[in-house]
Amino acid sequence: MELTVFQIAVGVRRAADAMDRLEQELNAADAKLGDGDTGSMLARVIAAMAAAEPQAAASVSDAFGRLARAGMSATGSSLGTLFASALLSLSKQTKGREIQWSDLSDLIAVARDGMMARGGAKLGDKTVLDALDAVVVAIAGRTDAGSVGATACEALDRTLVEFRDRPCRMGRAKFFAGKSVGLDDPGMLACASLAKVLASEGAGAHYLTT
Amino acid sequence: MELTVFQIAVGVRRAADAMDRLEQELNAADAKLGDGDTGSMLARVIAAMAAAEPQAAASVSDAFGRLARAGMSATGSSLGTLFASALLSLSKQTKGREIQWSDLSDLIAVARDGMMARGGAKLGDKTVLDALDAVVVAIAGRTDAGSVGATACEALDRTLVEFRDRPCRMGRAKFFAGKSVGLDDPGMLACASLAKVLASEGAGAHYLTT
Amino acid sequence: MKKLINDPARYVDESLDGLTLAFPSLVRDGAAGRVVRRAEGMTEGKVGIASGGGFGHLPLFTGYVGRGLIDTCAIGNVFEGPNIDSCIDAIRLADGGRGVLRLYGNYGGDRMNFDMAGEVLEDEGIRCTTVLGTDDIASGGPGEIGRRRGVAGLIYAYKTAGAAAEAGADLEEVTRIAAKAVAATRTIGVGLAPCRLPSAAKPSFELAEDEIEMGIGIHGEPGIWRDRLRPADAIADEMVDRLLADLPAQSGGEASVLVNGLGATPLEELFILYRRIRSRFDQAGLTIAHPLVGNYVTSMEMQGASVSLFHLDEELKALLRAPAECAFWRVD
Amino acid sequence: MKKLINDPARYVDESLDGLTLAFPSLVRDGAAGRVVRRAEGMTEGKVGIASGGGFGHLPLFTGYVGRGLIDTCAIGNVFEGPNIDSCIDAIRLADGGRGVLRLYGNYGGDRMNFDMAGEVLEDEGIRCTTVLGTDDIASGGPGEIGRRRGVAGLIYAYKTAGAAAEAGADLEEVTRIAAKAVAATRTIGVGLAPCRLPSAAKPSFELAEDEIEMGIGIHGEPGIWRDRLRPADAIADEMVDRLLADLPAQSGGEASVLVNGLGATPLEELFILYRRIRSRFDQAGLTIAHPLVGNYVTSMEMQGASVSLFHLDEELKALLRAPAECAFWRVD
Ligand SMILES: Nc1ncnc2c1ncn2[C@@H]1O[C@H](COP(=O)(O)OP(=O)(O)O)[C@@H](O)[C@H]1O
Ligand SMILES: Nc1ncnc2c1ncn2[C@@H]1O[C@H](COP(=O)(O)OP(=O)(O)O)[C@@H](O)[C@H]1O
Ligand SMILES: [Mg+2]
Ligand SMILES: [Mg+2]
Ligand SMILES: [Mg+2]
Ligand SMILES: [Mg+2]
Repeated sequence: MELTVFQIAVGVRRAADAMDRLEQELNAADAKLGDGDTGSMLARVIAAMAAAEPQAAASVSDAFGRLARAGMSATGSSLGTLFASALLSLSKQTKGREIQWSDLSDLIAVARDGMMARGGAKLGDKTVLDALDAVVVAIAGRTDAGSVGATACEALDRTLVEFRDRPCRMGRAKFFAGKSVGLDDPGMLACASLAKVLASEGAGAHYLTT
Repeated sequence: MELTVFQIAVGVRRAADAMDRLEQELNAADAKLGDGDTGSMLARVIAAMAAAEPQAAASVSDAFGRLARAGMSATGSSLGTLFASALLSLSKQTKGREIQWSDLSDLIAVARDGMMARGGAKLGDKTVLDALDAVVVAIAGRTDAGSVGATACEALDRTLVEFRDRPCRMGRAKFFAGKSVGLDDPGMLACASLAKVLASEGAGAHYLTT
Repeated sequence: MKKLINDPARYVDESLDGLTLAFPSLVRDGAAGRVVRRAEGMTEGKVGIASGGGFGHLPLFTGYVGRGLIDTCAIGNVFEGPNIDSCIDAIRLADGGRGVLRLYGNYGGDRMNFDMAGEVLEDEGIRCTTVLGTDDIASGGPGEIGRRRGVAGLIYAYKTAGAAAEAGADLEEVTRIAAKAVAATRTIGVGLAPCRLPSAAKPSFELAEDEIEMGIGIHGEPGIWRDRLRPADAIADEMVDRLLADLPAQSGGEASVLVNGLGATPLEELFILYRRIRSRFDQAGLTIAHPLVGNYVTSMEMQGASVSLFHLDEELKALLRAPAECAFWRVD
Repeated sequence: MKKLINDPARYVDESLDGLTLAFPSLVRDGAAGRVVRRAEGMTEGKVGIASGGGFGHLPLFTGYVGRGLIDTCAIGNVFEGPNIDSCIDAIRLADGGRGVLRLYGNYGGDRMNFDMAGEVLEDEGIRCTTVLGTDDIASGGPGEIGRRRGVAGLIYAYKTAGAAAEAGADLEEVTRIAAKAVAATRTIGVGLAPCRLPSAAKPSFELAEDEIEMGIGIHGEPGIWRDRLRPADAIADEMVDRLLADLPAQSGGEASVLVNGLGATPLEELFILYRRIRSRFDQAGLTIAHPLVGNYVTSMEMQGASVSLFHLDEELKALLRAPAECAFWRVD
């Protein structure tokens, strides 16, 4: 099953709408460990991505490229920058070719490695990387949007639980890693929450026409 | 009946002790109209007066002089300065002579006029002056401490009520005189509260020996 | 409301100790240590400027002791005028043989003590004049300017009278300049949250979580209205309107503006205000020279801001531009 | 928690507009207007210093753009690093042909964006070096200094590296000085009350009415302990003890100290702290040169203070003393 520009655009619009609800929740999660801005940052970044009109992109690569550039303009925060650089990696990897949902695991794996190189975190540090890594593993071999979405969500929820009682070893929370035990990492939480939004059932077309 | 150094000293000590209780109440009254410091200022001023050892004064004039100087050192606030200048007036008026309780009305009248000249307020402006003026009238002709105290207290309570619904025309409250309607002037309130303390029954000597 | 303090009774003295340790150009003097003067002492042959007032407004008053500004400062307790002895000391220490201008805000306690000090010093032959800061337009109508409170705009009188004194003007001239500067200054404040006196159990006033007070005084004295918080631009607009409705006769189309933080309001917000204020004055055809934005006159941790307009003519402008240097302000 | 703002989305840009209107020595530049540079432009032949970071710390970062200090500043949103385009612009605008030092605080987002900007600019032939502020001793043990956060002490690196650049030093030398200054700086903060991000519904952290947090970061990052408020002297003592327990190898018995307000703490309290800190350092045999007391690096309306020690040798002392001038600080 092909991954389309339309699907990407619907996903971005859905995520943008969902940030209304998620913004303060993610801020609150970050406030306990960091500086309390994860939610407001993502709300702004995803709004900028939606405004970049991914639906008008000529290709999947172009769509990812638009999102990456919009994200990079909208923030210099840790998570936002890493997200944007991951999208840039997806854009580069998909240049000049059609993409199947079954390719997604490998594509995200490469993006994940780029984020590690850029940000200096390792797997196990309790960051957004562990969330992405779980997704890479879970969706390997899945060929359609529905099962990719479902397995990714399931993997993310499991990963949140798995890491909850471990200490954060990167980002602002690293300094008092002990305090992060028992708390969700805001970057991982953002991944899980947004994955649920993207995977949610229902027609998407109206998002782009209204 | 003579007004003695001992009586003055007991009165000061009693007032100083009472400020524990009155401080925040007078601050709160001033906070509604002014800058909220009447109580803390008086607590400090009266403590300084007690520390000036009025009981060791050679004469009533000397006792008033000690209190005036202590007050003047302890503050530059409106009310404190006026109080101290009144005490200085009492000291000057009583120089070289014995004082009867029956002299007090005339003495305070002169002090009151000095305060008017110094501060520029008039009778009726709803300030400490109106409180003192009521005392002057009420204690005229009273010859002993007991009846001076009782009539002063009664006059002060009556004056508070009488002025409550009138506007403050002097001091910090003057700018928004309307807001002072319904509220007691902190200077008048301080007078009334302290007069009650001074007039209260009971042995006073232990104040000076403990 | 938390404070980084030890004992309320030692608040003023400990703070003055820290101030003078941090700025060696300032020293404590006077019998009770409640005068701050220039470390190098008074310049012989210069007219002196003595100021003072209650504590809790740093950098006012003591922070403006310096070259081209004021010479001495008498310091009271928090929000209480300086006592008479400190006033006497401040005037004496500001005496360089050519008389002393007493330049301070219009508050009852301060006036009584500076007046009494002057009476005491007449016998010593120190000539004194007085100019009172009366810039707060919220504290009296245009017809009763002499009754108004003195607030942040006082620093303009410091600056211009200080420049005149530094340039060798005599007491009459320095006094004239100070009076002219006060007459050319208008201020309005807005409060968002109160401060607390170190000795008080409660804040100096109360405002609901979404309430502000227009026209508040720098000691928390009541203002013009209390109402819901509104956007910064709407607040700026009202302050500008009030200032423009109260132009002094001598307004010549050019002014310095001071957007002053009351203590706890961050610079970020003062600049947001300034941006709007500036554009409103531009629209009104008022040229802004020498804008000042920052915490110049505070009320401890009070949250809010004031806006002052100092209407300039060529004389005041030259004096405002003259070199000056103190711990918290410098022009050169 | 009330704020004098309009729209959280316009907070940074409106504030920068006001800042540059109030200080004509500063201008906005860069594609998104998120660079502040010196109005007169970059000096040809001088090594450039580009800094930057999240907004909400005024006068840091933009306020230190000026002669003998930094040249450009990339500005992010509140508590977010500057984006890559602003970093690119800031570096380009700081290029006077002899290379650019990137000098900023050690935060993940800032690093990634300044790094990526450098990679982009390599092709343009602009040589870049990097020095990161890592002065917050609460954010890592003495063995992992490179992991520490950069806080108020960054201004010492600005001052000394800026003086070296102004004096004509080459990129290696300016970089060496900046790294030496960072290695000689130690800071510890204490928080009394939080700030609130303009876009956030709640304050950045919560403290009970009688609670303080030792070691808090300038974005409200968690510190070392939370406990009951104690007297200023006890707080000062603990901060001094922690700073003295973390002396850099090169400490030579002389230091500058910065007692910095985090935003809502009044100067009165900073001086009370300074008084005690100064006497503790005196007792410890540490000579204090050039003390700084005031709001140098803030967190909007956060209440609290930080204490920085900048350990001096003759070289750093001379650079600290060199003339410098910006909107909020000046030495001459
Ligand atoms: N170096 C890093 N590598 C990977 N993830 C990181 C890194 N730094 C931060 N993160 C992720 O970003 C999240 C914080 O995001 P955000 O609040 O936007 O950043 P900031 O710390 O700049 O305010 C963390 O919860 C973590 O998941
Ligand atoms: N000029 C004046 N004449 C007479 N009484 C005055 C005058 N000014 C103030 N007062 C009295 O002083 C009281 C306020 O005292 P206080 O709070 O100590 O002074 P401050 O206004 O200096 O803080 C007022 O309630 C009023 O009774
Ligand atoms: Mg964050
Ligand atoms: Mg009062
Ligand atoms: Mg007072
Ligand atoms: Mg952030």
